[in-house]
This record gives sequence, C-alpha cells and structure tokens, in this order.
Amino acid sequence: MTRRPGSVNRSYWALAQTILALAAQNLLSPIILFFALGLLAALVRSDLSVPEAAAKALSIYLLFAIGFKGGVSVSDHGIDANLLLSMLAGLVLSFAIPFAAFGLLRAMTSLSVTDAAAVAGHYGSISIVTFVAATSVLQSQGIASEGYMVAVAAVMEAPAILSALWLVARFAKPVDGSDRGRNTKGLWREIILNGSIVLLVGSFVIGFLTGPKGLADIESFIVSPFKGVLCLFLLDMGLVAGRGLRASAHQLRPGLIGFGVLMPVLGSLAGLGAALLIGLSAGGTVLLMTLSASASYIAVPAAMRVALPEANPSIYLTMSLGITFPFNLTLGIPLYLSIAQAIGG
Amino acid sequence: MTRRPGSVNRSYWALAQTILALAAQNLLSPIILFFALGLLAALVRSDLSVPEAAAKALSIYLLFAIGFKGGVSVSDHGIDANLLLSMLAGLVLSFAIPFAAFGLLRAMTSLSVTDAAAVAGHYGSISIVTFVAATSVLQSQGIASEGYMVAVAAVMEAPAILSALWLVARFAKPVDGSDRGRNTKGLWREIILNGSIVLLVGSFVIGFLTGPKGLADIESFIVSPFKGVLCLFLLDMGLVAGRGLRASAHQLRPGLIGFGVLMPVLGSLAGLGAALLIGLSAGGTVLLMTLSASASYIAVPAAMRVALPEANPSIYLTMSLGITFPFNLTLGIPLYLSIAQAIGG
Amino acid sequence: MTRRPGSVNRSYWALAQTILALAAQNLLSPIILFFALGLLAALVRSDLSVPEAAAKALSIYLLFAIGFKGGVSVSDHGIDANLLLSMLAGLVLSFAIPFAAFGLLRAMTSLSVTDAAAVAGHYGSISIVTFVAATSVLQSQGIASEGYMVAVAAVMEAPAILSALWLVARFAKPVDGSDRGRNTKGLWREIILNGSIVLLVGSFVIGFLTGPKGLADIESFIVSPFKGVLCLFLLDMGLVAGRGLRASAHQLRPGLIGFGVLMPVLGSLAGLGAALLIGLSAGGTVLLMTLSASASYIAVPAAMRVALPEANPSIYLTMSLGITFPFNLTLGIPLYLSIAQAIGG
Amino acid sequence: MEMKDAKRVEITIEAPLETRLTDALDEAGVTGYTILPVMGGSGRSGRWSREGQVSRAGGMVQIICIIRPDRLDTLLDAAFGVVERHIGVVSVSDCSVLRAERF
Amino acid sequence: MEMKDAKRVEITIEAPLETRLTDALDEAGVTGYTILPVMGGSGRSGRWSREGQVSRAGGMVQIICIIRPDRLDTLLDAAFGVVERHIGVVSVSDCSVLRAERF
Amino acid sequence: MEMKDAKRVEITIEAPLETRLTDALDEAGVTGYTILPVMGGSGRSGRWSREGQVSRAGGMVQIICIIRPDRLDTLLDAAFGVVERHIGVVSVSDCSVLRAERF
Ligand SMILES: Nc1ncnc2c1ncn2[C@@H]1O[C@H](COP(=O)(O)O)[C@@H](O)[C@H]1O
Ligand SMILES: Nc1ncnc2c1ncn2[C@@H]1O[C@H](COP(=O)(O)O)[C@@H](O)[C@H]1O
Ligand SMILES: Nc1ncnc2c1ncn2[C@@H]1O[C@H](COP(=O)(O)O)[C@@H](O)[C@H]1O
Ligand code: NA
Ligand code: NA
Ligand code: NA
Repeated sequence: MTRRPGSVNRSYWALAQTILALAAQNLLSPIILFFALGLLAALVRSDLSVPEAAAKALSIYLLFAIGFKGGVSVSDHGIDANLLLSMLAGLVLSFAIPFAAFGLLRAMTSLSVTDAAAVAGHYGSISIVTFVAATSVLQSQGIASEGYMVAVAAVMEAPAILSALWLVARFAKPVDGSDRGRNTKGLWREIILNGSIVLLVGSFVIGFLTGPKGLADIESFIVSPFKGVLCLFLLDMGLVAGRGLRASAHQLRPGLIGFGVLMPVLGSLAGLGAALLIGLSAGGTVLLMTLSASASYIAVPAAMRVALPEANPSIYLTMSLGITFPFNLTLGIPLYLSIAQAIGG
Repeated sequence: MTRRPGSVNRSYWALAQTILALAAQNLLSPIILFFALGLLAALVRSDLSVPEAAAKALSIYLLFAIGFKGGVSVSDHGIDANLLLSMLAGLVLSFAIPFAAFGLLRAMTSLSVTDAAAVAGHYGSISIVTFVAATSVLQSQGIASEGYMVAVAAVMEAPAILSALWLVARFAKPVDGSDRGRNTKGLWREIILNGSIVLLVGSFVIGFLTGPKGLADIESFIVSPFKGVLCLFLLDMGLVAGRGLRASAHQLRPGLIGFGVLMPVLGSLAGLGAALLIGLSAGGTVLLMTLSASASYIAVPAAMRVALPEANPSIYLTMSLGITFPFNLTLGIPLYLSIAQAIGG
Repeated sequence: MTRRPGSVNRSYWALAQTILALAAQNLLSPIILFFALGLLAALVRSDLSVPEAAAKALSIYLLFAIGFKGGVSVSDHGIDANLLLSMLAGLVLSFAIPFAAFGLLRAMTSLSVTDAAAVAGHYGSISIVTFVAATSVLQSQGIASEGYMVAVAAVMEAPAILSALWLVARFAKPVDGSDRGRNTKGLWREIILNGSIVLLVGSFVIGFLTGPKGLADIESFIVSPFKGVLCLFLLDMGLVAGRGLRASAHQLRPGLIGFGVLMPVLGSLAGLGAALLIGLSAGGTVLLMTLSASASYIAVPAAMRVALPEANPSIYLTMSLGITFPFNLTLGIPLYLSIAQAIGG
Repeated sequence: MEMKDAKRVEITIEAPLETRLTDALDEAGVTGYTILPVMGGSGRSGRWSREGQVSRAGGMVQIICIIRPDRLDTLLDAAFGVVERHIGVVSVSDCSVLRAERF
Repeated sequence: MEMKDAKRVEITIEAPLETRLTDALDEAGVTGYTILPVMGGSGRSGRWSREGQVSRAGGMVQIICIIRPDRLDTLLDAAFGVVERHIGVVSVSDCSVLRAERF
Repeated sequence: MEMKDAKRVEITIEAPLETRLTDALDEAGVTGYTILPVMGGSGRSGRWSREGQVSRAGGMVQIICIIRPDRLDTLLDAAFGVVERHIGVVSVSDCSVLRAERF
C-alpha cells in the first residue's frame, strides 16, 4: 500500500497530538509538579531546602527500591536471552555517545576541549531519577518492560568517563609539560565501586536471589510509598536544579541550551536503534532511549572533579541538571514513549 | 422557655464533663503520649535526641502531606464561596491578635515593650503542628472540616510579624538615635517565601491540580503512615520544648505562664467569632479557633532574630513552645472542640 | 525408654540438619543479604555510606516500633506473672555474663585486664538489632513470644557496665596512684537515661497504655514497612562492621575471633537455663537466648569511653560489631532456635 | 613553598543573618569565605544546641575568611554593619597562605 | 575598628565527654564557647569517620573558646582535668576580637 | 601548664579529594588531623552551599592539622601535590599545644 503525502502529514499530526496529550498528562502528575515547585522555589530564592542527609537518604531509598524490584522481576520472568545483549548495548552506548556529544559541542558552542569533553562524558552516562520517572510513566500507562533494564542502567554509569578522558588526552593541548600525569590513581576503583552503583547492583542481586517471596516481605516499604517518596525527591531535585540555574544562568549561551535539548533526543535515537536491534519490548525500548537520553549528575561530576579539575563544574552541572534533566522529565519521556509506540505499532 | 439558674449550672457541668472526657481521651492518644515522653526525657536530661536533619525531614513530610490533602479536598468538594472569606478572616485575625496580646502582656507581665511586641507577634501567627493535631482529633471524632483551612493557616503565618514591628516602632523608646533603621531589608521577601509557606502552599496547589487521582498515587505515603510520623515529630517537639523549659525556667514568672494559657483561649474565642460570622462547619470552626489560639515557633522567631534582635529569644520561644504549645495540644483542642459543639449544637 | 548411641547420633544429625536448613533459609532473607552487601561494600572500600543522621533516624524508628509493639502485645495478653521474673533473670544475666566472659578472655587471649573487662562488659549487655532480627525470624516461622521481652532487653542494657568497672577495680593494677578516681561522676544517670533505653521503654509504656487501638492508629507506619526499614538499617550495620573490620583486622588474633564466636553460644546457654527455670514459651526462650548471646555496640562503648578511657575502643567495637554481631545474625539465631525447639519438643 | 602573610577572620553569627553577612561581604568585595556548621555553644545568652531547635532561629554558623592584611578593615567594617546589634563573635588572627596570588 | 588581644583555644575531644568538658568550663567561669561537629580524623588511635559509627562512641567534637589572655590558665586547667586521660588535642593561638567588652 | 610551639594548618579542599589528601598526608608521615564538614562558601568559582548539591561533587571539607614546626614543609609538600590543580585554600598559623609529646 502506498501512502500519499497527505496521509504522512496526517500521521505526523497524529503523532504530535499523541506526544502533546502524553506530555500534558505527564506535566500534571504530582512528580513533575513537585519538581516544578522546587524549581520555582529556588528561582524566587525561597529558603526552602531539603537537608543534605535527608536528600541522600531519599536517594538510597530509590536505588534500593528500584534495584530490588528489578531483581525480583528478573527472577520472576527468568533470565532473558536478551539480558547480556542489552548490557552490551548499554556499554557501547555509554562509550559512544560522548564522541557524538563532543563533536556536537565543538560545533555548536565555544567550549574549550576540556570543558566539551567533560560535558560529553555526562551525556554518555545516565540519570537514575530520569530512569525512575520513565518507569513510573510506563507503569501509569500499563506498559511492561524488562526488569533487567536496571542492570543496564548500572552498566551505563561509568564507561562514558573513560571516553571523556580519552577525548581530553587526544585533543587538548598540554597546558604545561609536567602536567600530563592525571590524578587518576585509584580513580577506576572509585568509579566502579561508587556507592550508587554498588547499592543499585547489590539490591538487584538481592532482589533476584530472594525473588517474589523477598518482595512480599518488604513490599509495603518499597512499592506502595514509592511514588510519594519520588515526589519529595523531585522537589529536592527541582530546588537543586533551580539554584544551579540561578547561579550559572550567565553561562547559558544559546548554543549550550540548544545542545542540552538536542543531545538527549539524539541520544534517545541511538538508544532506539540499539533497542530495535536487540528486539526489546516497547517498555524496554522507552527505558533504553531514556537512559541514552539522560545525563549524569552524580557519578560523572565527582569523577571529573578528580580527573579533570580544570573543567568548569558549573558548566556541566548546569547543562545536565538545569537543562537536560527538566527537558527529559517533562517533554523527553513522553516524546520517547510516543516514538517507541509509533515505531512499535 | 426560661431556664432556671440550676439548669444553667447543670449545662455548664455537662460541658465541663464533655471537655474532661474529650481531654482524657485526647491525653491517651499516642500523639500526646509521645509528646509527653519527649518532654519528660528532656526534663530528666536524657540524651535522647532526633538529629536536626531528621527533624527537618519530618516537618517537610508534614507540610507536604497536609498541604496536598487540603488541596485534594478542595478540588474534591469544589471551591467554596467561603474560601476567600475565611482567608480574609485569617488575615485579619493574624494582624489583630498581636494587639490584644501586647495589651495583655503589658498588663500581666513586666516585659519590656520590645519583648512584649515580639511575644505578641508569635501569638498572631500559627503553629502548623497544633493545626495537624487538631485535624487528627477531628478525624478520630468523625467530624468533617473545610479542606481549605490549610490555606488559611498559610495566610496567617506572616501578617502578625508586621503588627509586632509596628508595635515596637510605635511604643519603644529609641535606644540610640541612629538605631532606628531596622534590619528589615529583604525581610518581607524572606518571610513570604519562607520554606514552610512555600511548601505548604505549593503542595496545596499541587493537590488541588491533581485531585483525587493524584492522591491515589501517593496515598500510601501521605495518608496511612501519617499518624505514626506525627508521633515521632511530637516526640521531637517534646524534646525541644522540654530543653527550652529547662534552660529558661527561671524566666517563667507566674504572669508569663498565665498569659501563655489565657492568650490561646482568648485567641480561640476571636477565631470562634470569625467562624460564626463566616458560617464555617463545626470542624472548620475548631480549626480556625485552633489556628487563632496557637503560637508560632518557626517563622516568627526567625523573623524576630533579624528584625528585632534586641528581643530576648528565650522568652518568646519558651512561651510559645514550652507553655502554649503543650496547653493547646492537651487541653486547648478538646476545649475548643467542646465549645464549638456546644455553640453549634 | 532408653536411647541407643546410634539414635543419639541420629538425633544430633537431625538437629544439625535443622540448624543448617534454618541457617540457609535465614541466610537468604533480604535482611541478612543487605547486611552482607554492606559488609562487602565496606571491605572492597566502596564509598557507599548512610548519612549519620539517617542512620540515627533509622534506629529511632526501630526502637519506637519495637517498643510500641511490645507494649501493645503486653496490654493485649495481660501482664504475665512471668514478667517480673523475666526481668529479674535479665538483670542477673547481664550482671553475671561479664564475669564468665572475663575469665574466658583471660584464658583465651592476651588482652590486658582493662581491655578484657571492657570487652566482657559488652557481652553482658545486648544488641537491640540482633533482638529485632530474632523476632523477625520467629515471626516468619510463626512462633509466638512474650511481648514483654522488649522490657527485658531494656533491663539488660546497663548492669553489665557495672560488672566491667568492678572487674577493673578488682584486678587492674593502678597505673599511677592518683589515677584511681574514675570519671564516673554522673555516669549512672547518663547510662540509665541514655536515649535508646528511654525511647524503648517509653514506647513500650505508650504501647501498653494505648493498646490495640493505639496500634491501629499507627500500624501502617510501624508494622508494614518494618522489614524494609530493617533491611536499610542492616545495610548500614554491614557498612559499619565492614569498616571496623578493615581498620582493626590486624588486632584480630585467633583467640579473639574464637572468643567472639564461643561467647555468644555460651551466653545463649545461660539464657536457655534461665528461660527453662522461668518457663518461657519457645519464642521467649529464643529471645532470651539471643539477648544473652548478643553484645552491645551502642550503650556500653559510650560508657567505656567515659569510664575506662584506657581500654582500646577498636578491640571491643571490632569484637562486638565485627565478629559477634554477624555470627549471631547468620548462624547464631538459627542455632538458638533449633536448640530451643529440640529442648522444648 | 612560598607563603604570604594574611589574616584569618572567624565570625560566629546567627543563622538567619548568614545571607545578610555574605551579601555584605560580597558588596565589600570580599568574595572568598568558607561557612562551617555549628553544633552548639554558649555565651551571654546561655547554652544552646542544634538538636534542641525546632526552627533554626537560634542556630549559628561560623564564617571563615582568609584575606590580605590590607583588606582587613574593609572586611571588618562590612561585617560589623551586620553583626552589630546581633549576638555573635568576631575574631582575627595572623596566618600565612599558599598560592598567595589567589587572595 | 577597635580590637583587643585574646586567645583562641581549640579542643578536639571525644563526643561522650562533651558535656563533661562544657560543665567543667562553666564551673571555671568560662561561659563562652562554640561547638563544631567533626566528620572524621586520624591520630595515634587510627583513622575514623563519622559515617562509620553506629554509636557516637568514637565521634569527636571541636570546642572553640575565645578568651581574655589572663583567663587562659584557668581555662586550660579546667579543660585538662577532663581531657587528661582521654584522646584529644588542645591547641592555643593568639587572636584579637571585636567588641572586646563582651569577653 | 606546659605548652609547646606548633603550627596549625587548615586546608579547605573539594570532598572528592579528601581521601587522596589524607592518603598523601599519611604517606608523608603526618598521621594527626581532624576533618570538619563545610556547609558552603564562596571563592573564585562562585558561591555554593551544601544543600544545593545533588552529588557531593562540589562539596568541600576542611582538614586541620596540628604539627611540629620542623615537619611543616613535609606536610605542605604532600598537601600541595594534591591541592595543586584543584580549587581550595591552604593556610598556616602559629599555635601552641598541650601534651606536646603526642605530636
Ligand atoms: N568567648 C566565646 N568563644 C567562642 N564562641 C563564643 C564565645 N562567646 C560566644 N560565642 C558563640 O556565640 C554565641 C552567642 O554568644 P552570646 O551573644 O554571648 O550569647 C554562643 O552561643 C557561642 O556559639
Ligand atoms: N595532630 C593533630 N592535628 C589535628 N587533629 C588531631 C591531631 N592528632 C589527633 N587529632 C584529632 O584527635 C583525634 C584523636 O587523636 P588520637 O588520640 O591521637 O587518636 C583524631 O581522630 C583527630 O581527630
Ligand atoms: N579567602 C578565602 N577564605 C576562606 N575560604 C575560601 C577563600 N577562598 C576560597 N575559599 C574556600 O574555597 C572554596 C573554593 O574556592 P575557589 O577555588 O576560589 O572557588 C570556596 O568555596 C571557599 O569554601
Ligand atoms: Na545518557
Ligand atoms: Na495564633
Ligand atoms: Na549479652
């Protein structure tokens, strides 16, 4: 059957409508609204703040719950033949995306090689909260996904850091001769054994080992209150993103903002390609797209401070947390979902 | 039908009995008992303490839950014609009560003008935990109330501060000529955008926007565990009140203690009058009485430290937290409930 | 009926099998696995950590929940004639066990008198988390126990400290003449009014006063999420134990390790004897055995720092937290349960 | 290691005034300082401890400022304007700094 | 800005002894001090960190005391009585203070 | 009270470098130091506050080290190796210590 141009236009139009409807629905979820509240509060300089210890406790809860539930789901559905393939795909994506990001940054912005490489590293890695938000959208739409995507998320945390360091080593001119020996002693150990990864993977393994019986034991701690905790967490993320934006707004040239919105979409397409190759479910596809689209603001910044101290932290933190995170949360996830459904349908 | 004196006495007696029965029941609720435990632990100098970050996290939870539930309830029952009237009443009460309190303090105690004005400001503002305790008593009695009373609470937080500053400007003799320019630059912004108000109002608006569907999402986080969290919070309040009492007991002259018990009752009567004028439900009446009766120990003290540093913080904190808060919690709320029911019935 | 040796062997064999089966089942519970995760994370030097304030908040939650539930259970089943007897038994055990421990330490290790006395004091006192883990095993086996065992736990916290101090006063040679006046001024007040004891006993009393009705109010806070919170708490305990082991591994001579495993078993037998004398239920017997077997790592170390500063804290903390706590958690509790059932059956 | 003389100013001040003080410092051109949390203390207004506070009304923070000796008076003037009528302590001591070009 | 000479005493001490030390200071008439939380450290008894503690048994706090030079010995005597047999560090440096009338 | 002269070194450094710095100190034989949490601050790279951090990437800590004067250079060399390319401040002042035999 041949399609006339008009029908293509009409189907684009239908897609756009789906995206908008999804986005509107998404924008009115408590999760997004609490993020917006935090953002707003920070922008008007309210003194609202979540104590550091409480924010850290919230993120421990999230990693614990999401890891455990992922593990239980794998133990429930059995280890899929696709598990290893997906993890491999995650590895490759995390390594590769920084190169695309670096090229784009050098083209679109005037960042130095070092700053561009540091920012690029963030986009190869992932944001676990964006991932959680995507699973929560999938859930409310009744779309199933592979439980092991959590493990893929863990795999994607670190490789991008290596790419960033390689980019600097390859393209940056040595500032002064003796300066080349980077402070990377012990860095790899730190990155791989970083608390978030250990907790996520550990909880995943424990969830896998104890299975549905283990889940029954702790369900009313990690399942039912989950969304409420997520609201509080996103309130805090909004506060942090807003404070970051306020402090670094002057650095946000149009090129950087454009990159912060364009790059996640490109990343999601890379994720889409990989998902199609492997043959993930619709839900799994959305999650891999989201992981590829999201940018790190925990593991990578800490590693960059140690290994690339000359890169300006306020640039990469603002890009990742102030532009790309809100974009993914509000428009990105509905977009990726619509694309996955359009392709899958 | 004419009433003989005996019958009046009998009905007073019946009222007293109701109050006592309610108070007894109230005194045996876990909430009050945990407050008492904290108070006792502090008075015997146990080292029991709730970490500052945990206490702050608990109060974020309370504001989040109470605001959200208020918003949902308004979205559920529709915006009442009385909403604006009630907020106006709250505004007027918060402005007016400090004047009454100031007069009473000058008559009953030997506080300086500045100290008296500072204390008076606290009684015009509100204590959100007292409000929460009152809603929880209403709930256990099966009495409904207007969801928007949360918004009224938010409105009443700040205006009293203005009254306190006006009282000082009007009645205090300048200490030294140049001293008159108070440190109020940016103070109003700070007070209105203070974290508690922003979170309470923000959660209210989000609850209103997402309605019962949003509530269903996070119900098992903000509804079912609420009372348990409140117990922990009151344990901490008891500890803080007890430590304050121990440290400042020497300042508690009989006049001050008398004021700390009399003023909330007077305040509650002002609230009663306003509630009758507007025509609030029995539950709403109790809540407006409780708001009027309660005294601030968060927003106002912080503002006073900035704007009236010469006022002695240990006086106003001890009055508000050590006398009036426990009084309202134990005897006040049952009293206000009985009065509202006696008038309403 | 006489038993032939073979039958005895066979029944030993059956007992061993029961223990192993129980231990295996226990080892695969989420609680133990999260402890193991924490231990492992610390041993490989991951930077995973639970903020101090969050860890303290978790322990407040545990004491609050366990105390309250114990009190409700006593109010539910009535005050047992055995209550006082059990508390007396706890008192005697806590006083007596340090003497046995001291003798054993002097025989098995080369610790100084002061260090041996300090370690001994820890074994007379108790670990509330071990107690909680035992109740959770009982629960999952459907075995009932006396609610007042919580009160017995509270009684056993402190007396052992007195025994430790007495041992030092009796056996240690004065280092220098003037040194004898120990820094014990106010120590007793501090120990008895220590936060953990006050919260545990206070919650117990409140649970008793408010009974099942009070429990219904806060059930979804202290009952359903309990196991999940316990997982997080044990994750933190694993981290702390692991860091302690890493830092103090060089001090762990075989004699000390042997003591750390042998002493809890001996202690449990003392607890067993007492339980049989009093006639506790099977569940109560297991709990008294567990209390006797467990070693303190909160109340006693703090007291020792004040009263016996010359004792080396890394020895007693490592013994208690690094050896005995994991032993009880993994093998000890199943062992005590099997013994109690073998004797009881 | 080349070091240069400097002054170390330590200001203990009520938490609600923190922003006012740092704003005043910024205005006076003092843009380097470090803020430490304070757990408790004692002074003419009695003992207090952070865990005994509902609000942070009575809490304090400590602001440490390393500065070139010739800029000390500017700093003290700016600080004094804020601290003046409030409880709090300002102390100054001598120190020397590495990487002096940064101050 | 008129300043006056003073001494700054910094005592790092085990948390379970905090109240004993502040009580001893109070008794000696030293009623001005500020308590800072300590995250971790290292000394003859090894490295430790606050997040690696179940109890606060091994935690430490830092007490800072600004005092008139002539009162230093009283303070040190009082502090030494508590710190003596315990782990911890006491250091003293010169400083000057604003609003000297308060000390 | 017998006191001995010493140096007080105060290093404010990014949290991700804490372990590197303390390892470097240990290697240089400096085994006594105390680590204080930092709530916020300001410097050439702008203002920041601990509560505005998702990660601790930008957080800082303060390491205080009391040391014998003759060991100061060893310490500064070790510290400088880590701090060199990073943001952070190193200041040194004179002090005297009780129980000098411990240093
Ligand atoms: N002499 C002092 N040394 C160190 N800190 C002090 C001193 N005096 C006061 N402070 C601190 O400043 C706060 C307020 O002091 P004051 O205004 O005297 O009540 C106290 O709670 C302490 O934290
Ligand atoms: N030279 C030092 N400089 C700064 N702090 C120290 C020093 N020595 C010890 N401390 C602190 O005092 C604690 C106990 O020291 P110690 O008694 O030597 O184990 C350490 O954990 C540090 O926090
Ligand atoms: N002059 C100073 N006095 C005290 N602390 C400073 C100073 N300059 C910088 N800092 C601290 O060091 C951090 C980083 O400084 P910078 O590298 O200049 O951005 C700041 O956030 C402050 O915490
Ligand atoms: Na990505
Ligand atoms: Na009021
Ligand atoms: Na024991």
